[in-house]
Amino acid sequence: MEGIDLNIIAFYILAGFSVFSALGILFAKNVVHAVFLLVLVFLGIAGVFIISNAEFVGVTQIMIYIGGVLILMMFGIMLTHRIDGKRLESENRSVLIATLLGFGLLGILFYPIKAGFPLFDFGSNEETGFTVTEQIGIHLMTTELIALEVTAVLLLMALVGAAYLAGLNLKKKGVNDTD
Amino acid sequence: MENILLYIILFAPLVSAALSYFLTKKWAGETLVGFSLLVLLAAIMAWFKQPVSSGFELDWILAGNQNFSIGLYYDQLAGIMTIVVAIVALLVAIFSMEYMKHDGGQPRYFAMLGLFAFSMYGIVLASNLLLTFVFWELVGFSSYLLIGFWFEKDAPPISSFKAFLMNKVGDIGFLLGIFILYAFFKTLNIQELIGLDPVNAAIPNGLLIALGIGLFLAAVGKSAQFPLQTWLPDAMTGPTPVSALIHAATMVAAGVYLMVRVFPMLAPEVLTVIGIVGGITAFMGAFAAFAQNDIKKILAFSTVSQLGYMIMAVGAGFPVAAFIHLTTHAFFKAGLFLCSGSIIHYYHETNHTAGFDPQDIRNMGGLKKVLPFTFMAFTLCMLSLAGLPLFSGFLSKEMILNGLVSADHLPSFVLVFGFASVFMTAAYMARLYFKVFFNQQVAGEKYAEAVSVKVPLLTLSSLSIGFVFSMNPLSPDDSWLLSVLTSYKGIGIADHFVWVPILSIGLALSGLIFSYLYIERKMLSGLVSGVKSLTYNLSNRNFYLDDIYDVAFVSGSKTLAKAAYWWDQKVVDRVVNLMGKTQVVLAYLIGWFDRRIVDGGVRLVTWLVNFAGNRTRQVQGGNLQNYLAWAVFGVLLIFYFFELMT
Amino acid sequence: MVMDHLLSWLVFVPLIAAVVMLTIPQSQGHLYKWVALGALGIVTILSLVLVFSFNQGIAGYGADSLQFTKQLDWINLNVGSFGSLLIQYYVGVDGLSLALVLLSAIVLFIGVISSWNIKKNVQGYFLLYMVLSTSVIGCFVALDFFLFYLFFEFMLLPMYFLIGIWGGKRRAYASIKFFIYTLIGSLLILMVMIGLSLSVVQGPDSTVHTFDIMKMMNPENYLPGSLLALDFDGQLLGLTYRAWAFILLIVGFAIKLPAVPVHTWLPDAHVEAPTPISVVLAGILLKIGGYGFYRIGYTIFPDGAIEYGWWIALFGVIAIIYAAFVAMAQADLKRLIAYSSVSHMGFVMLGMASLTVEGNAGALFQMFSHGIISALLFLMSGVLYDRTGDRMIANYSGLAGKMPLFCVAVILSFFAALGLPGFSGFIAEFLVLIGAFDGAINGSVVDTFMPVLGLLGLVLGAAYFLWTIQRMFFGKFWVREESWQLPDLNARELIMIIPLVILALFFGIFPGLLLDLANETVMGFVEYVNTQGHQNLELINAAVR
Amino acid sequence: MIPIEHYIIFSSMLLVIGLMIILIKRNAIMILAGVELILNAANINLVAFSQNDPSLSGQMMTLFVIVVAVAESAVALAIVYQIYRHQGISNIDELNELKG
Amino acid sequence: MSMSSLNEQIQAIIGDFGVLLPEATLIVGSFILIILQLIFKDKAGATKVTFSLFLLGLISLAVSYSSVSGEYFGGLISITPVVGLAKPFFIVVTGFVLLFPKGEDLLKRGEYHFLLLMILLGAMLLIQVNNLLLFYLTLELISITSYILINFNFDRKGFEAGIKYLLFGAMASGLMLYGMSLMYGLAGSLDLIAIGDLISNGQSSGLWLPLALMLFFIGIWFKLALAPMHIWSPDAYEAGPTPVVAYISIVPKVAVLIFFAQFVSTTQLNAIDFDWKMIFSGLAIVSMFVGNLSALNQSNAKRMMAYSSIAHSGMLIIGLIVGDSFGLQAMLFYAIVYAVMNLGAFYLIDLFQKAGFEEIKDLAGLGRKSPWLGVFVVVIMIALAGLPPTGGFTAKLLMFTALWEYYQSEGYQYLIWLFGLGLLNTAISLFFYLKIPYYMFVYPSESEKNIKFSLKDGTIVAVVVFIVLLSFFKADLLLNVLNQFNFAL
Repeated sequence: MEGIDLNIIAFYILAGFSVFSALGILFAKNVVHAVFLLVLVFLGIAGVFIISNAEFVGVTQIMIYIGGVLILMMFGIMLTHRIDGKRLESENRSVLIATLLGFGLLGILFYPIKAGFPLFDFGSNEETGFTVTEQIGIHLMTTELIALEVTAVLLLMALVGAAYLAGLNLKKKGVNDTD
Repeated sequence: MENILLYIILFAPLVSAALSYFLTKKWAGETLVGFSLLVLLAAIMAWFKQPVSSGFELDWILAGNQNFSIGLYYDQLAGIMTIVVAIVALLVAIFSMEYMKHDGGQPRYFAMLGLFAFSMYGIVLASNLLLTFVFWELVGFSSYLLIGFWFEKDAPPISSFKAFLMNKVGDIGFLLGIFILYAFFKTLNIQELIGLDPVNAAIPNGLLIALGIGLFLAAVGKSAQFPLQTWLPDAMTGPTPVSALIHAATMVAAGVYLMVRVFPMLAPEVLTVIGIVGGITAFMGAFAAFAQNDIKKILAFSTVSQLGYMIMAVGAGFPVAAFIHLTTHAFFKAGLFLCSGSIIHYYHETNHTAGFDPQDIRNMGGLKKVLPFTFMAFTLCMLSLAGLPLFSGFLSKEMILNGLVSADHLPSFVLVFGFASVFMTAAYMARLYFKVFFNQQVAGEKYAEAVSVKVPLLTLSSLSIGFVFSMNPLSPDDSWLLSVLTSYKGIGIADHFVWVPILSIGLALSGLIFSYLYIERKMLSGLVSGVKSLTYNLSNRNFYLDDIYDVAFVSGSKTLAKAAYWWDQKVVDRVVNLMGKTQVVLAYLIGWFDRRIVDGGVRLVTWLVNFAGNRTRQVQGGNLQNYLAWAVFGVLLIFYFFELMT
Repeated sequence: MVMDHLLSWLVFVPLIAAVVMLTIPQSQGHLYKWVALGALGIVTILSLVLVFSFNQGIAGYGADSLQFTKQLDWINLNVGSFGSLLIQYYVGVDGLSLALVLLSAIVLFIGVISSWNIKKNVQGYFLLYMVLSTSVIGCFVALDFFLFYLFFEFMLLPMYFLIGIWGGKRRAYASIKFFIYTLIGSLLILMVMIGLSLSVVQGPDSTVHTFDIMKMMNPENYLPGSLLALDFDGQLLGLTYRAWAFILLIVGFAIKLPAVPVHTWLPDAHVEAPTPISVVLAGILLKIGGYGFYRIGYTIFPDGAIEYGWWIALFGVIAIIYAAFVAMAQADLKRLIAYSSVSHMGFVMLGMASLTVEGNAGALFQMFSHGIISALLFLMSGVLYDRTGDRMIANYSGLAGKMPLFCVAVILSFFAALGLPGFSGFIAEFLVLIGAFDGAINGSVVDTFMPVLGLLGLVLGAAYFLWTIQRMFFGKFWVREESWQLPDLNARELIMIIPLVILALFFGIFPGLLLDLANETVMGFVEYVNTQGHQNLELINAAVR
Repeated sequence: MIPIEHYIIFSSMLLVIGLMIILIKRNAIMILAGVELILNAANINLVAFSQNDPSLSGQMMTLFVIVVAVAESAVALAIVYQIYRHQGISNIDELNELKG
Repeated sequence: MSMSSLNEQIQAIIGDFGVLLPEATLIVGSFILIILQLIFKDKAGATKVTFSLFLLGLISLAVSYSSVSGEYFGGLISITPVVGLAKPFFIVVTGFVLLFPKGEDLLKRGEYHFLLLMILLGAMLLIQVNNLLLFYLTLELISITSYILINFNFDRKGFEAGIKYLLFGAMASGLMLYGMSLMYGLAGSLDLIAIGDLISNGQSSGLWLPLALMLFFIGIWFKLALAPMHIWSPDAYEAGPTPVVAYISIVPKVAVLIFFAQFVSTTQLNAIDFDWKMIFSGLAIVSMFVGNLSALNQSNAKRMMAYSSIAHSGMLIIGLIVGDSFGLQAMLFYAIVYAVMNLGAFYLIDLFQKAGFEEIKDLAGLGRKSPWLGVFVVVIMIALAGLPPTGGFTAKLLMFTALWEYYQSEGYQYLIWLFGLGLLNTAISLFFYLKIPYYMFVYPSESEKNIKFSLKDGTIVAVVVFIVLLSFFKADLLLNVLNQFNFAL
């Protein structure tokens, strides 16, 4: 099956691409560069999603992450940094400790991974007659209905809260400390 | 009310004490005299009316089924002792009225005397060791108060402190003895205990000896035996009548009395120890008396020495002899003390020079003329003390010496000490006698002793005459005391050794002459120079004698006396003081330990807790990423711990 | 009605007084002390009624020998499958506690008189004092472990504030130290209490877990296989759980007692506490430690009493000697007295550990007697402190001339404290030592050297007390500040001191009046501890092997 | 088929890198980026495991996680914005008024 | 998956919505609050409070109608008896928080009400979810709301605390999510029952399951503020508005505890061959030490209370470690008593702050000026320390009793350490709990400032104190209430 092979090759390429981009964030000096690298990571991950039988998620990833989160972040950066060069630099701190801790975590994962992951046996993937996207839709309205509701509330809450926090300067009262 | 007399004897002094302290303050002395007279009458009546071996027991402490009862017991021993105490107490009370007439603290003084008398009668009459111990401590307490009577001076408080503490050391032994007896016999009644015959009962030998040593230790403390004897000379800082009553006649004799009482409980090994200690004490006391210049201290050391005799007698196995010596000693020594009191009082009344020490014999002399009555009484008592025939001291001393000779369980040096002390006793008393009464240096006007001084002196000096105790003043065996004490179990009459009285009289006489020559030497040498031409030989010999005397005896014995005194003051007292000081130093060390180590440990823990608290807070440095690092680190720690576990 | 609930009235009258005080406005400030005095007067009278209506003849030790009992269910914690925890209001007295109840009433009453001149925040002071009174008396009559623990803990806070607010310069340090020490002790006790309540049920087949101390005496009431049951075979660090529990209890109460080396809170607390609080602390609170040994430690774990009695006696002896030495080194009169308390409480441990009737009677008597005498001693130091604000021994000399009455009082109380016959202290120490010696000779758990060393403690006691008298009262009059006014004792002080002296004398001369009250109980107690203890030990040893 | 372990390796690498970004970068937004990486690592796992899952729970969860991440970022950025406005600080380690 | 089964499913879901009536009421009500806010802007605080309280009343009514035990939504939601207890409890706490003295300024803001209600919603849902996804969502609902609320002092410190709290929480939830993803891979489902099956099947999954669980626990530890995930809480507590702090120190914690108890029973976690209880015991000990030790030298009362709450979390999870019905009962008892006394403590702190007392030492001499206030403070502080005669003691007693009993039946050595060190910590904690009354009574006053102690304040604090005392003297009342619920989870 050539398609699968292609998928496999694509996986490694995308995965490698993502990891390298992520490493790029780690080493990037400029905040804006870092955010662009993050875009690349997300793109790579979206690609992985797509080849992993999760097209809808992949698209969502691209749309929400790249379209939402990253734009938010860019806004954030622009709002919180004067675009005069120096302040855009993202400084590093205590690299050694972080590296040690990072490798520590990796060390934890090393042995289990070496031993192999006993993935749950889902049995044969029987055809339901729905595409993945359709199935997602059905699930959203049935099994995950409550989750959907909760998420809706959560989003509303976050909206209200974030808007309230961000827009506080509109109210003179309340900001006790403006220095 | 068959025991009413005993109650009167015991409680009358207490009542008088309470009255004189709280109610009849103005007539405190009269109150005490009155009550003392009552006690004396009661004691004499008891001698005739109170059946022997009578008494009563009352429940006191009931612990479980064990009853610690208290009670009184009357026998000849107690009878004689009560009479002796009552006589001396009465006379001292009378004497005190004159002696203390200018002192503001009279109510306190007479109350304490009453308290003392109460406690003393308690010791005498107590039927069991617990009650004896109770009164034993109480006499110590009243003695403490009386020694420290003049608390505003520097010396009395220290002496009283020392006296009480040393007695307390002895009391530990007493308690130990009581514990051992109780642990084995479950009773503390003396008669019952004697009936159970502890010496032959099934007690481990070590404990039996401990028992004896313990009880003896009590006597060591109270009767000022080696090595605890130093408190007694110090106790002379109290009023002189007190010294006469407590530190000569009665309380210090209580140790001997106890030994006599518990004699059947003493193991043979213990008797040896007692004999040795008594011998050493007698010898040391006598020697130390030589080097004293304080009239009361001389008498105090003499008391120590005589108590040593009594203890020796007990050790030799002749408690009756000890008891009889106790009796005779009580009178003549009280007499001597009251004489000294009379002298001191005289100086107090007449010489008001600042810095004048009315007790220093170097300031005295020629008092024969000034205080003739005192002189007479002193002479009688002194001769009795010296152990010359016809005097009471001779009788008792002979009994003791005979006993010592016949006791073969004692090392021979005890006997040597005994005889040596006879000589020295006579010598130091003569030294005192001649210095005070004959030396012409300081003579004053004739001074009329008050009646309240004369009566006690007269009584006591007449009681020092041998006829009072024995129709045949040359043989102690005929003493009526012996005959009434026959029922006493510890009786034992030593074999007679003809040489003993001869030797002892000889020693005593030579001692007297020795001192006479020494003290009166200057007078003698003047006389000698006057008749030099006539009797060159005599003079020569006299000179020769003087020489020998000076070189061989006087300076020799003086050195020895000094050495003994030095030993007593510098070594024994120092050791005791050192022990006291060590204790204080130890106390400070332990106090330091308590503050720095025990409490310091606690504070260290507190500090550590605080320190740890500040460290755990330091994690909270304010930097979020440090927080995160810490958190991740902690989590990783747990992970790794867990992974290592599995 | 009063007779029916005599003990409850005893306990709660002070609390009622506290409530009454709350209703009195601050402007009527002088009323507080009268209310307090009245309440404790009632308590004293009630305790006398209790003593006189107490039947001394009831033999034995245990639930049957208790008198004036009241037993009501209070909290029933029903925890499902496990069963339920029953907490009872269970009070009663027997010979062990009766004298201590009387003592508490007397000392608390004296304490109010001694507080007469408190100026600072009078309402708060007397409120706390009343609460303290309730919890103290409660401790002595409680027979339910939980109830006991409640009262035990509840003493801490009033005490903390009484020292912390009305205390001296370093009161902050002293109060927190007192609090922490005692709290750690009570936590140890709490641990054991939890364990016991889980192991003990109302009866052999019951699932109702109980805190009833009397039930805890009977091995049959222990759930088979529970940690503290006799047949439990597990061990922790080489000791059985029962042994651990006993040790924890003893350590807990030893802190309160206090025993060396956990005594250092006491001198600090005493030095900083105001006089009346020192009086109460030394007079009663320390006794609760000793009483806890009896009522909780020995009663519930007679096996521990036998196995570890030697150690308890040893620590008792160490306390006697060690604290006496430390006392000798003190420069502060109150500290000296505080250490003398430690030394005296060592006798309690020694006497109790001897497991003889004499020793135990002596230990009980010592608690009573020391209660009276230490109250007296602290009043003495208070007299001086009131006049000059200084307690350094070295700052005084020759006081006897200036204050003769005071000097007499001091001499009497010091001699009472050093165990002069005629005072109650002598009886106590004598009984303790003779009991310990008897026990040592006749095969109890103690050794001969202990009472002998205890005797040494007597000499040391005499030494430091007499030394103090000599330094402070005799010699030429001299004080550090010439401005110090030193009037002799006033009427109020005499009112406090004279009854206490008389009591110390009275019980020294007629010890039977007190000992007879406890005699049957003590006999029963000793018998119980000895027989039950050995039985238990056999069972335990059989199970562990 | 790609071995599931490879997915996990991929995700764990992102996880570690995310963690390190969080610890290293001083900029608040970069830290947020690190958090997003961690969330994405989890998402990769979820997607990978749900490849054969008929109920698609993993994928569903991924969707929700993405949404939550957005909400979280929004709030975070609002706060960061306020901090910047009031204090001119965008580096997180300069915020250390609260400590101890 | 056929259309018909889909239909049935939808029907069933619609039918099941009845059990979520309280939550639905809450959501609707909170929308109305937003609308009110839009109408009134930052005014009419009283109206908003009234409405909120009314809403809470409605919700409790709804709770009393809908709390039927059982499983709903195909096992996603399971209502256990505890839920019937916990929901009213949360509602009461919410109501109490609305009464805080200094909250008046906050209460004018509709958003504040709304956000508080969101936490309540999250907590109410959290205790009944039976599914990792829902758990994640509800937890995030609570968390994000908390992040926002912590900022509500609108000052530098507030924002600083907010971002710290948020980033810390984000990382924790990220790690937790990673763990959850692994669990999903192992169990094949996000339902807790599936994990239970996985564990009970007993087939070895190597290190993976423990690893996943541990990552998952990180989120739990974070919410409970257990060491080492406790570091956020002092900063957040210090800077956050007092009512909010009081709220998030109780409601989310209790909710997570209850969820975790259900998690343990549903997933049969006790059967796993991995000694998670030891880890929790260790964490409990470390938390108690860290909390109590760090609190010793705090000068800020709220920060001190933060550390105290870390220590109390350590105590609370003892109930989880014990895990049987007795343990859970003890834990709930503890939680309720802790809630009461904690609310009381924060109420007093709020009162102090309102009067301008920021640091503990500012309180010097206050106890003499207002003795009643002083007495209340003393009672609440000794309750927090766990001394009789307060409910704090009974709670500790029950907790330790349960622990002892568990030790007796299981015999793990670490439990006895937990027992002993736990008690030791009580002693340490006294140092700082007594600090406040100590300053109030022992130290002389330096300022003229006094506390205005209104009737409302007096009543509220008195009620709290009364409950604290009652829960000692009649502890069986509360326990009998707890007994009406079946704890066999």
